[in-house]
Amino acid sequence: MATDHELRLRERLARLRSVNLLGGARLSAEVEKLQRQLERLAEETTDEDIWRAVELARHQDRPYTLDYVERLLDDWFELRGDRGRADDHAIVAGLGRFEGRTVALVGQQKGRDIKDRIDRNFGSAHPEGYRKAMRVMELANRHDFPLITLVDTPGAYPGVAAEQHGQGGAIARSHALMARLEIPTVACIIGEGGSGGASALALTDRVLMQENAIYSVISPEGCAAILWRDAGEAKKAAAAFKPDALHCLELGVVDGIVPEPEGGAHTDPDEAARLLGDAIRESLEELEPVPADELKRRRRARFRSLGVFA
Amino acid sequence: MATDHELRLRERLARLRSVNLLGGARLSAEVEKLQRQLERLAEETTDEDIWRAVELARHQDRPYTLDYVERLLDDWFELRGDRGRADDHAIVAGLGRFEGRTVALVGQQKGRDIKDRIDRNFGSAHPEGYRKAMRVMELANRHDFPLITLVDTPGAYPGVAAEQHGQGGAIARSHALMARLEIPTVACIIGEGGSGGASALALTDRVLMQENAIYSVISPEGCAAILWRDAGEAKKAAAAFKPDALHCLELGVVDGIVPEPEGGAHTDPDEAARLLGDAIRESLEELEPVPADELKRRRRARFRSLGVFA
Amino acid sequence: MSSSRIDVSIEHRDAPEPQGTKHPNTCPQCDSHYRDDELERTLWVCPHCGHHFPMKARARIASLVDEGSFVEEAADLRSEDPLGFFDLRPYTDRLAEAELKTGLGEAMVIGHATVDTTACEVSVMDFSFMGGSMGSVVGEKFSRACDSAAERGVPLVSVSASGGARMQEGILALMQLPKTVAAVEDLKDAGGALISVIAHPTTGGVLASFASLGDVVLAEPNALMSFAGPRVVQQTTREKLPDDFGRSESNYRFGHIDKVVPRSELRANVARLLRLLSKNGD
Amino acid sequence: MSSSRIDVSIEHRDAPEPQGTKHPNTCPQCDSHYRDDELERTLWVCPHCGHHFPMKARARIASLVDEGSFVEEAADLRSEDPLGFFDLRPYTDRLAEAELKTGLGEAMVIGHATVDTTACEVSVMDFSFMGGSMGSVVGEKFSRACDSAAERGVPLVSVSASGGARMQEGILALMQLPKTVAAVEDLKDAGGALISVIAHPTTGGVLASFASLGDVVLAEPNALMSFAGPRVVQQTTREKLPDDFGRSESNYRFGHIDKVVPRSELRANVARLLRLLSKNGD
Ligand SMILES: [Zn+2]
Ligand SMILES: [Zn+2]
Repeated sequence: MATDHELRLRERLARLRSVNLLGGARLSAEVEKLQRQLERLAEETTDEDIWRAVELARHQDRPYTLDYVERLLDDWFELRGDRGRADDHAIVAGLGRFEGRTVALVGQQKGRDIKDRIDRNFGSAHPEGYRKAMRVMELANRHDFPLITLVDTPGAYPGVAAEQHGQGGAIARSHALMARLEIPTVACIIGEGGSGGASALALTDRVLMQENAIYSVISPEGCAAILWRDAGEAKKAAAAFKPDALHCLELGVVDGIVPEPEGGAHTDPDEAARLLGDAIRESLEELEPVPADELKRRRRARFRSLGVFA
Repeated sequence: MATDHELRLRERLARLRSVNLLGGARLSAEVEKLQRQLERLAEETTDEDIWRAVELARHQDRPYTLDYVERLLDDWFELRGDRGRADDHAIVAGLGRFEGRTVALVGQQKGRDIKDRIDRNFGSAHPEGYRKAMRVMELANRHDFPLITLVDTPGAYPGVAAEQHGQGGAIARSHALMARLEIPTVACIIGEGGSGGASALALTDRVLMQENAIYSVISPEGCAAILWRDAGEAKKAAAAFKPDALHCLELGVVDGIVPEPEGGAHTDPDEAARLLGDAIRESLEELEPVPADELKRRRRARFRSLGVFA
Repeated sequence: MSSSRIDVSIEHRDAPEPQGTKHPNTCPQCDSHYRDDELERTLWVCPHCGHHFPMKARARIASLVDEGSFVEEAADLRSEDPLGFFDLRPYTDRLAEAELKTGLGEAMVIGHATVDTTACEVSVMDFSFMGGSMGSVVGEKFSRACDSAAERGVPLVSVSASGGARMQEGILALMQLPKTVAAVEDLKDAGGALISVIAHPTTGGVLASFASLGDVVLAEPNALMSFAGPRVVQQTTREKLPDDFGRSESNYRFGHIDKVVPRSELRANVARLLRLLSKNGD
Repeated sequence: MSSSRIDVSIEHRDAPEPQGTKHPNTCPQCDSHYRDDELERTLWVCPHCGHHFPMKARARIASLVDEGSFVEEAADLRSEDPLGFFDLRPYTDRLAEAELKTGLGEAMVIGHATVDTTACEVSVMDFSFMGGSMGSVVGEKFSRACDSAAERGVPLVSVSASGGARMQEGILALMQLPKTVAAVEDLKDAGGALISVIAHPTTGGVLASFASLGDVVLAEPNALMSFAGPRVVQQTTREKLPDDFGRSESNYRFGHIDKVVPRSELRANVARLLRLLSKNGD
């Protein structure tokens, strides 16, 4: 676990990076100084820290999307259905007021009890879920409502019907639509950010991540099963591919880490929501003055810069 | 049947009307003169004439969409599937070259033999067909390809799955997309233009109609069953609601009538295609110089002007 | 064609008297009998079983908007008879009869109003006027409602109840599909919003045009919402239809509507959506 | 991390010799055996049963474009090892081995060329390089191919064959999904076209990003095209999978691809599409 000092440091760094992204090089010296400190700290992230984040990100009492909706939005109105085939309960989407402004919010939703979990398919969406998400994003775009996405899924659902209805294409098109939106967009990984089913909702101007969330190309178990040929080696796999927030920040994949209450978001959902609300507000306030085409240009440039090669 | 003289008159009127629409009032005197002649002629359209058109529009040897594609387009490449659920064979869509330019073409397709008819569902599309059509229209829009639609359907399919998959919404959205396109668009009713399933492909800058095609709010049999409580009174119903090309022209619903070979399009498909190609070329040549937003504005204004009330 | 028009000043005189002393309304679901004034108090919902009776346009408006806020628009538009249509009776007779029976000039009433103090435009259909069928006047009124909403910068709340396009106007009735859709697109381009409320029944051309294009689509419980009616589907396919074929709840499950809203909650839901969809700062 | 790089000048020296005298290729469908040179003559399609063997990137390019027209771009890009990834062996070892085995620097080759004299950009994946997995270099190369196509005003022809994102690059591998999609959107905004050809297998992150975004999507016969592989689906759902689960023909039936094209006809189909999608007058 990061200490309070580290978190403040990272938060500050994240904020400076955002400003920097918007305002050019004016703060680069300070960013660099903080970056150096951060790198030192990051070295100290142990495999145990990473596994603890995996466990907290999946904690059965962790607040889910609708727990945040309830605490952060007024006048919430959930919108249902993909207008073609189904209403996928693994993704929720709707309109609400966030500190006075109408926003659209889209996120995966896990279930709390077993009945709810089955109804929500454990937060694993079918193509119909992504199509609902896209429909609501288009609605937001038409009305100039900012878009907030909350990402919390073990992955898009791997099923026969899901494939038949075009899971790959739906995920691809959700990414593509988000690259075209002309509104301010903010994503936060609030639990499990599992694979393409997660990034499909996170091609946004700002990508935030809660302190104990994870964001990864494959689940630790899936990775272990393939590379170690033993799903039991999940902890080893997680240590190798480093899905924790600090590493995601370091790699430039997320722009800021949203602190959680001591012990994890589930220990105090109200406080966790307050901290998340602060981060979203700051991001929106930075983004709202930027012209739409400029937002879109920078958003694409941000993602096009991701990767390490020689 | 209209005489050759009438047809020439109507053709000329249709062309003048188109020019008029584009060029202001400069030709209004001539249009009015022709209009008066036309009105006199229209009075002479008998119930027999109308029923003959119904029969010819449904003639089993009448050329269908792909018969025209084959004769009018080079390098035809059919595009398949709605990218969500199915490929509906009742609607064909694709790209081809029409006199040198790439165009997108979308149309209902009936089957020739019984197996083909079943495969094409007698030209009655499910929502998936309209979604395929929309996908190809969007492709055309992105690439500035003109869109040609050929309308030939007894109506959208009335089935349980069709309703479950959103037949009404799909038809509504196809209309809506056509109202947003920023490309030249030309429709021709080439056989049966049955109800919303037909108009869903015909919200275009120019709406043409073959001489013996019909365009109607309901099938003659359906109308008879409801109003006369006897589907056998179809001929009476057709005489009452007048789905023939001349009446559609008179009411401003179509902009021009495309002549057919003597005896109907099926007597000489090559000649029918040549005449159709001429009409499409003329329409496209009129539309291509018009700026995209102006096309869209005029297209909406055209449809918003339809209706008679006091 | 002026025979199809009824002078507005006499319409209420000729309209049927409120039948305050009889029980003319039988609930089709539970067979209870009610007087009009009893059902008016419950927004025309059966107090016994919850069945939603069809609601007249003016009662619907009264139930939705702030009292006294409604200002009707385009009230004097009347249908023509472009085809001289005659089935078992002339179209003009049917129009006159509908006007006498309903006290309305057409199957749609439009105007502006406020709902919980939020300004909006409303367009409300009335099934009792020729089955809520859409002809030139319905298309024109709806289009004008779109324009009025766009000009005022307020959302449009549409309540539909329609058997489809009006056959008696032939191809011009079909043209009301592209016409109303073009009007919705103009409204959307102007930044406007459309809230579509589906009342029983909404079928055919109305469902296949503006009623499906709401930014948000609500439906009343058990409302039939289908392009083709159940009888046509049955005759065409010879399939056994599901019990809830085409009903709101089925459409909700299949992803076509956002919420099934009992009539008693409709106003609150519309008010919330208006707050959300009104331009920020207005 | 320079250990992951192999000097281009030596790659062909260290690549395995063509095995002209053996019959190392067994058709999984009909069990026939073939030498490499035999299959080269048939575009790596089994002459007996029509099975499409996987095709190496350079052979694919040679089969598609006009002889001598291909000019490779970004050939010197090589993967880094941002996570110091080590499973049973270090990622850097796996990269070096892949380069030695395939003679390629990465799982994708890009460049510009002509097909039947029509100019285009091409990007071709090679499954034999670490299962065609997409890491930072594949993402970067594909993105540069989009830019090159946009700059030249020509369509991009993409041939994909990939097991998905490259786990060894962790979250950065996942970020190649939004990255390549953003590049496609930039290409489309510039008026460009993408022709996507799905070769066996195209799964996971590649299917869930650029490979699905073609203006036109073609697939080779019997190619696996699924987001999740059949084994994962089977293990997750315990369902019996359909025989053609995820195959081209199934995807065609379900509306996800425009045409299943045998390899012998691929070049002609691509040429036709290039003629249609090239900007008029160019
Ligand atoms: Zn009752
Ligand atoms: Zn074989």
